[in-house]
Amino acid sequence: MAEPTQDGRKIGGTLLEVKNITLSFGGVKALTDISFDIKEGEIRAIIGPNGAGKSSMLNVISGFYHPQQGEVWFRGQKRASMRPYEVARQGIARTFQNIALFKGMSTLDNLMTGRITHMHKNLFWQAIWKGPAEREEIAHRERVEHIIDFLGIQAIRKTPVGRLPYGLQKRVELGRALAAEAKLLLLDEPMAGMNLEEKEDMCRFILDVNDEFGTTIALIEHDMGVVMDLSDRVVVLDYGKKLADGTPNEVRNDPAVIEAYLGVGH
Amino acid sequence: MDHQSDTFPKLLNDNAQRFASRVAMREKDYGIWQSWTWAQMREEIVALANGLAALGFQRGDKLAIVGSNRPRLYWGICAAQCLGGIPVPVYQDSVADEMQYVLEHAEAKFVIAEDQEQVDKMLEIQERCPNMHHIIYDDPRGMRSYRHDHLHDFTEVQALGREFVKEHPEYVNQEIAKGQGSDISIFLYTSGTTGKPKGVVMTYDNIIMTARNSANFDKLTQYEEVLSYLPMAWVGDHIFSYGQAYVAGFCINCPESESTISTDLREIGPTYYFAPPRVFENILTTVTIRMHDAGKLKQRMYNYFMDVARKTGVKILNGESVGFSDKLLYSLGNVLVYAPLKNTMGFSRIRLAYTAGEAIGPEIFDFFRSLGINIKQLYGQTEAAVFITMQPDGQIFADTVGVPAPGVDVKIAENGEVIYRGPGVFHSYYKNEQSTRETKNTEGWVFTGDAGYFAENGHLKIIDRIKDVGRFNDGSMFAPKYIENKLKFFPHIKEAVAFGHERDYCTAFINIDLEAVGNWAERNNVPYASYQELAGNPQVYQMMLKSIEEVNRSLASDKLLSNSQIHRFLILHKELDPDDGELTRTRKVRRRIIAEKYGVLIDALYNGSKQCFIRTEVTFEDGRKGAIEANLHLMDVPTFTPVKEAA
Amino acid sequence: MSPELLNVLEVMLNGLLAGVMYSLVALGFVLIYKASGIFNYAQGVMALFAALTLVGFQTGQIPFAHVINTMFGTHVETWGPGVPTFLAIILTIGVMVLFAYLVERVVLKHMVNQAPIILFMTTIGLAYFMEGFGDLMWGADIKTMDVGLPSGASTWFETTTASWAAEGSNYPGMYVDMLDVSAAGIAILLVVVLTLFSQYTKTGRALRAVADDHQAALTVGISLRTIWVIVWSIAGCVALVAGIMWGAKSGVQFSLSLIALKALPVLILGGFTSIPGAIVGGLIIGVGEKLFEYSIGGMLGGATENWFAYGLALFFLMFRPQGLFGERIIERV
Amino acid sequence: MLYRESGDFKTSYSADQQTFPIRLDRHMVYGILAFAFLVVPFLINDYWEKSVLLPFLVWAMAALGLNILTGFCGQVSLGTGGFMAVGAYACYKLMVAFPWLNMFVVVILAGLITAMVGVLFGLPSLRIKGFYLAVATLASQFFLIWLFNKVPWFYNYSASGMIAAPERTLLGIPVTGAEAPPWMTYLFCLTLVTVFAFIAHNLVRGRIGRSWMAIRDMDIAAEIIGVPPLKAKLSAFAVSSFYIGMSGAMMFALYLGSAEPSDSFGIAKSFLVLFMIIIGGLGSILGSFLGAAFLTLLPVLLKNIMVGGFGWPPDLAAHLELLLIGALIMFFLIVEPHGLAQLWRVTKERLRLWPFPH
Repeated sequence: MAEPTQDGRKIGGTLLEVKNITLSFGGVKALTDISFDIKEGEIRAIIGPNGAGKSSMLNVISGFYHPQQGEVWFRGQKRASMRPYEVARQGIARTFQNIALFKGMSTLDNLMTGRITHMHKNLFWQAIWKGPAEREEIAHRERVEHIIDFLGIQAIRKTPVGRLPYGLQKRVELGRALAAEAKLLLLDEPMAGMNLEEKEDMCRFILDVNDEFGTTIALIEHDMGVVMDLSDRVVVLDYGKKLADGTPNEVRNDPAVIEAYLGVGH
Repeated sequence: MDHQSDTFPKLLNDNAQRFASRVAMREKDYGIWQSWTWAQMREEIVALANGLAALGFQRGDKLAIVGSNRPRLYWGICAAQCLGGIPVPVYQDSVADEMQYVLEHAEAKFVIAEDQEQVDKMLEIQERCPNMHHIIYDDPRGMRSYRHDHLHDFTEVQALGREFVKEHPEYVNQEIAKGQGSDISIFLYTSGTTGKPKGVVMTYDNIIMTARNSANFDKLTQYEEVLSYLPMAWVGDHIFSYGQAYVAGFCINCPESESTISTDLREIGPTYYFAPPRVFENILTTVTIRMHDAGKLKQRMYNYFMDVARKTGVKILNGESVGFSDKLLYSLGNVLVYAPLKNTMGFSRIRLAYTAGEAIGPEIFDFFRSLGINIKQLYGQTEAAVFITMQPDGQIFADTVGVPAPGVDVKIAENGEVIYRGPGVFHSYYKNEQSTRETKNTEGWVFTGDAGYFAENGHLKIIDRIKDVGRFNDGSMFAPKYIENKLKFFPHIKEAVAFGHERDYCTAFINIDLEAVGNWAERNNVPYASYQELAGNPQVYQMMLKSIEEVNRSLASDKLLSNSQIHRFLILHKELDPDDGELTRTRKVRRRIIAEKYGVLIDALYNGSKQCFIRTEVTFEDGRKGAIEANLHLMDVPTFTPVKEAA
Repeated sequence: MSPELLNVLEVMLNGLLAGVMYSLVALGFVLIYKASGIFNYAQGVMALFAALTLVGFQTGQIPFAHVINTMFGTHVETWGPGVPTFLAIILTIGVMVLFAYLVERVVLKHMVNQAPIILFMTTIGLAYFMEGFGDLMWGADIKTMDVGLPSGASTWFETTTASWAAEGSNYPGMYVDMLDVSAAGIAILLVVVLTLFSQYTKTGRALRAVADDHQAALTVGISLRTIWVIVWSIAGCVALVAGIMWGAKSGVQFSLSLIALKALPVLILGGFTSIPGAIVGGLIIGVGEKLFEYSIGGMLGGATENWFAYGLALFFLMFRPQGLFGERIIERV
Repeated sequence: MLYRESGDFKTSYSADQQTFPIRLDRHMVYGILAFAFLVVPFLINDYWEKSVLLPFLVWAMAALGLNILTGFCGQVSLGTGGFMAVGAYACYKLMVAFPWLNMFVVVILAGLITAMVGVLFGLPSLRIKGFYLAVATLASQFFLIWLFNKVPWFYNYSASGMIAAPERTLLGIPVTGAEAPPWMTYLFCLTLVTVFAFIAHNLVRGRIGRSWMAIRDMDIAAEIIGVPPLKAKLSAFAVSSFYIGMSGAMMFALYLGSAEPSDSFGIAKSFLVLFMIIIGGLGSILGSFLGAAFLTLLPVLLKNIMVGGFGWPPDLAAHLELLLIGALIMFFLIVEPHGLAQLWRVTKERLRLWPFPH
């Protein structure tokens, strides 16, 4: 029952739903009773001022924080208490607010690490290398090369990520998340600290990913222009509570949002 | 060989037999070099040909090729030729309007475009090209939501072809059999210094016979490796990466993208290399700049061994006998400097390198030859399918362009113009009988439009374009190109324009080379914020003055052009740019446009004024128009009394 | 009270006194770790070196005698009767401050902001260096340490505890060595002085600032280098006191440098960054070791002391990874 | 300067990912291996075998093992000596219990047993990190040494508490015990080290190696993108202990011939191996070999110079040696904290860029 949007993208049923999530760190309430859903194939934005609980919500979705109350439903099943890597295996990949790349490895290795959930050859085969292990490695290397081609980072394929400039590191991290070929992609402020040109590139990448790979995207972002253009639906958080939820236009004209977040007389 | 194949599709069939498993083409993609053998390439081309036939491609139809060097675009050329059609490659970085003129003039019915950027240009000019029916694209990225009925993906067309061949198994083979040497094989549009580009019509004989003669002349084999990075619309690329490749059967390597050409050159290590002089010049400039930043010890070693190379390197390469100690010193230099230098440039495996299109500076030419790189000059033009004169091994000189190519006769007309005749002479200019008659007379002699003369050793020496060769007021010959080339041989001068026709003395505009001069400025901590500011810097003027004096000294000793020494010069405040129409696509000076645009400056040079204000219109990278103003200094240059002939 | 209870008490008392010795060494580690983030493995060897130097001064030994003899074939041994104990201590402290200055000048200056593992390895290198240097300087034979501390069984303890025993049980009274008691006294004194110093004096606060973040401290104008010299000097003095105590107990010999390994579990228990943690940790380990040996050790073949401390520390770590008093490590993504 | 890379292009991913992609490196390594396997066995004598080659090979194997754990997976361990002891005693018990067993199988089985012990002592690594883990591994070190001292079953109730390697033959030639010819023991160890070095390289460059390095660089991010920390850390402990166990077995059976827990496998050995991988280069297979070579050949060199050259009494030489090693370690950690491997990487980079500046 996917109704196509105007530019031909199919938005499906609910992929992920959080119900009455409450999260506190020793008395400090980060999130109070928040519920919203993310539909298959859409670009869902989560906005709010600093400290509104955006990143905490992302950490709850990616299984890093376990909420005191509330449930997380993923693809129709209630999520049991899981370790973060099990959540990743279910098909959720993410990028981090301040880049969490593996400094000791090259760009290519970082991207290949993104494919860990898909590689299974055991220790014995890896030791021999020639044969099944190498075949698996090459198959995954080809998929990663397509992502490298897609992001246009061929030239830095073999440079250690520690040496890359900020903009490129952000792109490599997006590449690592794409390599996981996840159902749901969580982007934590992908455009923070970028200049105009880099922002335009990143927007095009996000749109292409959603369009060509059909990946559902949950996007945390401050730049209102970007959010309004990119996202199909927006949820607004403020001081750990849900302020508004709807299409960009509905949210922009919602008085509560205007008063709390966009400043009066927007 | 018995009756030799006289068209490229026939050559393709031969090669698919004799070199079936040898690699014919490679392309750096997804991190490694994807490769196709001659047999695989033939299968891909035949599938495309069938696809084109399925889309209604008739004999005689034109297929335009728009994009950088991609295997699929080279296959497009051969597929069109299989069906008796005519491929029309176009410069990929020309703007939409320039492409519109060429496509409409050639009545191109089909277009193979590389990627979204080129397809967008095609869609933009579609209404003004009624003949254009089908556009086929190679890289589908970004075009998923394009909804146009006559837009096809390359692989879809091939799939269509593989269906088509089921009903008409022999169709393509029959079409290939119909083809013969005299048929038209390709249209090559010249960049044309003045007016609209002209479509040079070349037959199979033109290209194949010239390719065969030149391949035998240089003993090319199927083991050559060539990197194809020059525009496909340029006759040089067509001969080296297509003509000679099909004749000799060697392998063509397409780089990953324009930005990775130097790393791909180093990875492939070609054995047969072609480049215009400006590419060699850039390499030399980067080498000298990087060596300036090296440690003292390394610099001293580098300079010492480069002197050794300058003394003996060229002789060793030419095979002349050199003292034992020199040979020993040179081999030590080879281990320490020359071989590693060639390795970083990607020239370690080069057996033969050609340069043409403009004169190359003597020290640039000798620099590469002293390293043991067999670089040779040739003189040619599109109308001659490239080869007019070539330098045979053993007779290589910096300032001449060699002896007439095999099968080509070269004469000097009474007005000093070089004329030639041979198998490579073009069929005609497409839909332009009048220029064809002007360029090619009834006995088949072609007028090159260049002035030149045969030196004592029988090698041709080119002076300048015949129509640019002017006369000073005192009647002596004024050859602007010859003077400009001498100026451009200095690394810090990028472009120069000389004036003197119907004047008392010679003057010149100078364009500094931002990279070389910028590097000099950094090392001597000379601050500059923009190109314009650096160009106006007095120290830079002194540097230019010193170089022009050197040119004057060498002109003084030249028997024909001794009194065209430069008396006054100025440094332009902006770089001459093809986008402003001041240069052609291959960076040749457009004198008429420059004369109109900078008239006020030229007059200032001749009325002795020290300063001159100028306001020029400029197009920025993204096509916006703007204007920049500047106050330029003009400076006098000491000249030398001509050296009288001793004998 | 029954003799068994008394025996247990005796074992615990000795355990406590041994614990004090462990915490004394652990203190040196904590000081340097707090101020420079360096886990100084060389603390043990510094104690050995300090003890050797002290004995050297007391007996008037000529440093590098062995080297001079082999080089020039001479047979020189001592330069005179030696120096009274009190002066010898002052001189040794001087040597240790010089040593601290040299370590900072030659080694630590280059090591700002290096990874902790690299710093740890440097101190092991330093330990090897000091060991070789100490042997060359003062010779490798075992020396007796005598600084006039009361030693031998304490009669007072013996009589009072004997009276606790129930009538008719011929319980001989606890054997407690006066040396341990005096060592405990000095240790407690030292701890009080140090805690006061680090909590309330200006340099003490600077010391704690440097411990948190080298660069931050630099930005507020604390001269990292002087702080490090001060800290290493204090650690040197603590090492001297530990050297004296351990030396008096079991002689000045190589095994003394192994007490560093004894201090590690103490640090685990008490946490690397807290002085009270080091003291309490030391006591727990001391008592625990002796009790375990006394009760179960025998059945397992004895000599369980050398691994029991680690077992206990490991057990503790599983529940509180940052030790008793260390701050809770919160990881952010 | 020596590198000629133009023309050396890759047409397949397996070629691109091979062990030595650059032609010159390939030739150098195969040359060295050919020299080691074909030439050295004929030149070897007892002195070279016992004091230079065998120790280097044994310590190289141990360094390989510890580098996998500390260099690639970031888990610092001070229990190397203890695990080597487990390898040695396992080898001894296997040799005594199954005299007919081929020596290669014995050493590998000893490695496997040590791997299991390693996993056991690796469990704490799930909750604790950094120094605390290092000290926790110290617990295993002291406990194991105490175990081998106190429980007579391990040394077959022999009076002295020492274990001695009985003679075993391989293809008819004695390989352990006194009569084993030097070239035989050398070749035996060399084969083991070469084969397992390549295996280590294969592990490190594949999926498992990447998950180790992910845990080392940022373990929280690694877990969130799908690396199971339990499997990664324990596999690192297992593989590392397997290598260290084998090196212990080789040291006991082939190098020393007999062993006594506290002095041959004491805490000093743990520090020695940790020095090797730090000076050699954390996280590099080549680094393990360079570190092992440095710390086995250096003392031999010093001894020869001081005792042989200057004729100093051995005890003075021993002290000076200790002092010099300590000084050298500090010097190295200041000049190149990333070790000899990094020094070699920088020199190689300079040679590839020659004559241009690095």
